[in-house]
Amino acid sequence: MIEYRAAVKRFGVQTAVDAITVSIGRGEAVALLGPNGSGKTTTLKMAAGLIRPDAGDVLVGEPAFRPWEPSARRVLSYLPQRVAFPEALTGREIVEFYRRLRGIPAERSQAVLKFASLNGAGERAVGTYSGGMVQRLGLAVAMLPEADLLLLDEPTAALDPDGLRAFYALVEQRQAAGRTIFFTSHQVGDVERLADRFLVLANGRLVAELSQAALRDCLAARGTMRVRLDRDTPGLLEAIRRIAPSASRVGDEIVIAGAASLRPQVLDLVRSSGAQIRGLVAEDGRLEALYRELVARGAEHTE
Amino acid sequence: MAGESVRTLILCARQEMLLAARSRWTQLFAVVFAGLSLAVASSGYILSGGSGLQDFARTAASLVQLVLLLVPLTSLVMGVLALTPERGGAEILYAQPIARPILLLGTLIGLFEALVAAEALGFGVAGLVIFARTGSDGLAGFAMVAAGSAVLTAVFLAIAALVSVGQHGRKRVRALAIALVTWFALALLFDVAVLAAASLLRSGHASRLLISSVLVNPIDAVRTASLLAIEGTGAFGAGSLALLRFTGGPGGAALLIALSLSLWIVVPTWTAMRRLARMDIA
Amino acid sequence: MLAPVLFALFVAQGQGDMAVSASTTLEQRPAAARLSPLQPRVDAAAPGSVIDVAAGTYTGDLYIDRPVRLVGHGRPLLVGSGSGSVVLVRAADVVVEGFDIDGRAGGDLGRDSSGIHIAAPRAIIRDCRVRNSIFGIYLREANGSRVERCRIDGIPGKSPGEKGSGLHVWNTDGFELLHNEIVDVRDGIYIQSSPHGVVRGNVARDLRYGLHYMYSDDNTFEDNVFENGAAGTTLMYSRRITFRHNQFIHNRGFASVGLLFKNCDDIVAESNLIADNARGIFLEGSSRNVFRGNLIAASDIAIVLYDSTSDTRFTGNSFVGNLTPLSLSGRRTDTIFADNYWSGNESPDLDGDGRSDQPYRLSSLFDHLRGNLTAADLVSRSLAASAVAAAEQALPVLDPIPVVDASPRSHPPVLDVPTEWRNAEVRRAPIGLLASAALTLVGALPFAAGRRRRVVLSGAHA
Amino acid sequence: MRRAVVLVIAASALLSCSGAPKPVAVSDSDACAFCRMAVSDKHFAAELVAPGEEPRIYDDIGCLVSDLVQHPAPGEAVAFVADHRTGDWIAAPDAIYTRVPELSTPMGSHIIAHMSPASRDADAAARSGVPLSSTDVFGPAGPPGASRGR
Repeated sequence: MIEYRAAVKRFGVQTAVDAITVSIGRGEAVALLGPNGSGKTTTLKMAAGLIRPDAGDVLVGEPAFRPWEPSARRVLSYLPQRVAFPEALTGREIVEFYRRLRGIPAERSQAVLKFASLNGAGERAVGTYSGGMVQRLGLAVAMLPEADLLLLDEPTAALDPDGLRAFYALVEQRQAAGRTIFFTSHQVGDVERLADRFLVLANGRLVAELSQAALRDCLAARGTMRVRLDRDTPGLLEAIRRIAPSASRVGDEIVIAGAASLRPQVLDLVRSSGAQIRGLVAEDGRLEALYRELVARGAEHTE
Repeated sequence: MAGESVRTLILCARQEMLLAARSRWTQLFAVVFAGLSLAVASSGYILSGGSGLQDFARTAASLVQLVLLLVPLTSLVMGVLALTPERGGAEILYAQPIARPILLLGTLIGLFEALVAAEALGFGVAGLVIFARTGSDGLAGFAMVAAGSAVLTAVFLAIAALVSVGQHGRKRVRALAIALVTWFALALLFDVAVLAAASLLRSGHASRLLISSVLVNPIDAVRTASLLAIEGTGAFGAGSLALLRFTGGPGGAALLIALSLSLWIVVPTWTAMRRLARMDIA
Repeated sequence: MLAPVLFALFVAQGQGDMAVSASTTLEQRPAAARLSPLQPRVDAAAPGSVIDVAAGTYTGDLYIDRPVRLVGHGRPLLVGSGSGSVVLVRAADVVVEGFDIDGRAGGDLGRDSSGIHIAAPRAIIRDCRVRNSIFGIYLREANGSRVERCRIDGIPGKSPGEKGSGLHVWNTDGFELLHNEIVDVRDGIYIQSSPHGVVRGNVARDLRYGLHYMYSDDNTFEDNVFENGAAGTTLMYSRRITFRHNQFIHNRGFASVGLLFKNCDDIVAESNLIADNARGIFLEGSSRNVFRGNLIAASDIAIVLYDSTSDTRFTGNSFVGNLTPLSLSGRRTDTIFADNYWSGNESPDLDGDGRSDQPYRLSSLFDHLRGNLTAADLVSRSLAASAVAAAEQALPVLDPIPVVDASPRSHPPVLDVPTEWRNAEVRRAPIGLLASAALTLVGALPFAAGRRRRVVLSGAHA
Repeated sequence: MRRAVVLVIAASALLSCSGAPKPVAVSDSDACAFCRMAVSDKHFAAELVAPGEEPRIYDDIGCLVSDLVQHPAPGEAVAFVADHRTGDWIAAPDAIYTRVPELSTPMGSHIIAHMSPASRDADAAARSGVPLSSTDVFGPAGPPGASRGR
């Protein structure tokens, strides 16, 4: 559905996107992760036909076309990070304009306004909207066409609770219908549940590509267990370090980072030391941690 | 395919016209233009110190001055404001499966219609005053002034398009600044420079320079055509004769002025469309 | 042998000191076949008798060689033979009155073919109408003649080069042209080498020059209207002409001018109306002229002044609604402007003496430029021209040759100028009103339609 | 902007293209550069053309002569006079001149010009005239401009 072939984009001396090659298949939901300035938006805009690569190629749709050909954009719907609409027009007038522009049947306007919880505000000028409402209007415009490919740039960043609800409903509905979704985020937590696959960008380079299963493994491997004991037992930390070398004592807690599979052995050791467990917290690795790690690694590669 | 493009053009134009009709700036322009037109039309009769000279040509010539002063500036500013959308406004529009040049052209047409409507309002009001007191002799001249005003609107919207293309978001201020400099150059600096150059040249060369400059500069071209239409060949005294001799008569002059103005409309619009089609909406 | 003489002759003539002498040979009695049926009555008339002519059409030329009075009753029409002048006056003290004369566009310019051709003293032509004739009424060495209440219409569709004058006066000492109306000829009234004439109450319009003096000193003209020509009146190579209470109006062509002075000295212009001309007054090579109490209004340029003009005074005139007061060609002027009213002068009169406290500056850098470069007219009404003028107000050093009115009036003086022009009829243009109303409506429509309204969507349901 | 520059260059190119002086047509609205009268009859007209200068037009050959006395012509200037019969322009050094006392010319010089003796012979107005040489008319220096080799 989307194919980047060594796509490169430079702005002046800066390389925003550096030879990305990736393919996203039909029905996939793929998240593009990375810190600010890593090239996420540029990558997405290349797929939306807003930016042309300086080298390499970008193709969308089936059969595949270059998205800067207007007709190729029929397959896609793009929602920028922040939308803006003329303030003198009403929400309905804007939705109607885009509906007619794409030749979509008239009843869709009402449907998307309702979907975006704007049916009460449709007759009001956009100038009177709150920021969240404007963003919801953007969402309504983006969902007007039943596009095969949804390109969403930081979709959750500016949404209010009504918008988030609508957004999740939209994505799930489209996923169920077998549509492809490609979106960016640096607020990883919100979109974990949506993506099948994750691409991580750092300094314009693709530094990792993970399936949801691989991500789960990674996260599991980067879990943490903190055990608070009633007393200090000499030798216990050393014993634990033999199976989990990164273990450390932080105040009255022992913190053990590492794969979840180690945890039963660690607990056995604690018990055999005779200490009482006052508290125990075990969690999988946070996505941010993984992502920071990958970015750091990517940064090393670039140097 | 072509039919679809036309439909899109009409859609964009209608949207932009709706927008412009609701814009405070357009409304302000309409009110100011109508007010000043009315003032010019009414005061044309007390021009000569209470002696009540009824001179259609004078009144219409004052209207021309009003047009030359207000229309280019308004068209440029309105054009730049409309064509440099806020951040996020351009992206969602240009990601639609419509060629960007069509969207631009449609917007320009809509703006043109709205501004011309505002001007028509002014001319209508002025015309009611004028034609209640003078005969229909000046009708053609008056129509010519109104047409010149519309042409000038098109020219400066085209220039606005060229200045604005790609200057969305925070670059809007820059585009506005460029527009103002362009206006200042065409309305004033150009003629001053030409006059200065002409004063240093031999009479024949100076004449040809002045005449060419009057044909090349769109504001001068519209002024020349309008005043010739209103006042006839007496408009610029012997200057008219030099102009007509250079252009090979009234037909040639009309043709050259029309050519110059068409180029001013077509070339910037076309260039803006081409540049917009190729540029990155970063 | 002839050459030096000839050459000197031109040069002298160029200085305006010499009258032109030679003219064409005089037309004599036409051949019998061309003569009018009235000719036998003239031939039979005793000197001093009255010939009464009844209404009707008389075709043929009429040759009057004795002092008679020819009186038309019921406007008899004299149609010329088409090969020369229609009525030829060749005896002194002839009176012709009450006729319509048609020249049938006949004859030619070189032979002075006229409606009435007079080559004898003291003729009186009264209440005649001449049309389709190269010249209307021609006074040739006709001292003491008078033309009054006649109407001349030229030959329609001819170029000015092919037309003659309406009233043509040549080498005539003392003449009166009174209350005539002249339309569509080359020059309305042309006076050459003819002193001591009076031109009063005539109207000349839609022609080249309304009134044209050449080498004619000591003349007077007053209460005339010269309208819609290339020039209202041109005074050339003449001295001591006095004129008052005339109107020079609506002369609006390329190089049109209300009043043109070329090498004329000692002229007095008083209480005239010079309005709505491309250029009001044009002065070149003229000296010791005075303009008093005239109203110069609504011109593109009020005065065009060549530096060959000297010792000329403008006092007590009113300059109103002119786009530019003065255009000076050349490098200097000693023309004096004093006590005039200038509508463009906004300088206040704080001491209440009826004069602005500051002198009024007539010249500007731009006007100086256009004075020496005609094509600069093309940008005379541009923002640039205004800007140059404004810059100069701030920096007077920019004006190379300052010309000022030292004591400008702060209020327009009450002038004894003709006033007919002020009461131009109010006309209505229904088509214009209708078109304007439509324009207003069309212009207002988008704004009315742009007001927010409920959009009813078809098939809009949950 | 770039287009404006191109146009200005094109305009200056127009300015610089001036070869040998060519006569310009006279209109009714031209005023004589000497006597200020309208040039109403092109058959008596004359003009002075110099490279880079506005043409000076005269209603009478006498006016050209008089003006040349007051304002000598620049070196490259060429004078043209009208053929009285046809109204066509002739370079003044190539024309033949006739003084016709009976013919009134606009400023009374009574001088007319023709392209050739044949043209003069065909002109009824010239029959009673006296032939003049160009030095008779223009003085010993002759008219401005070189003969075009007839």
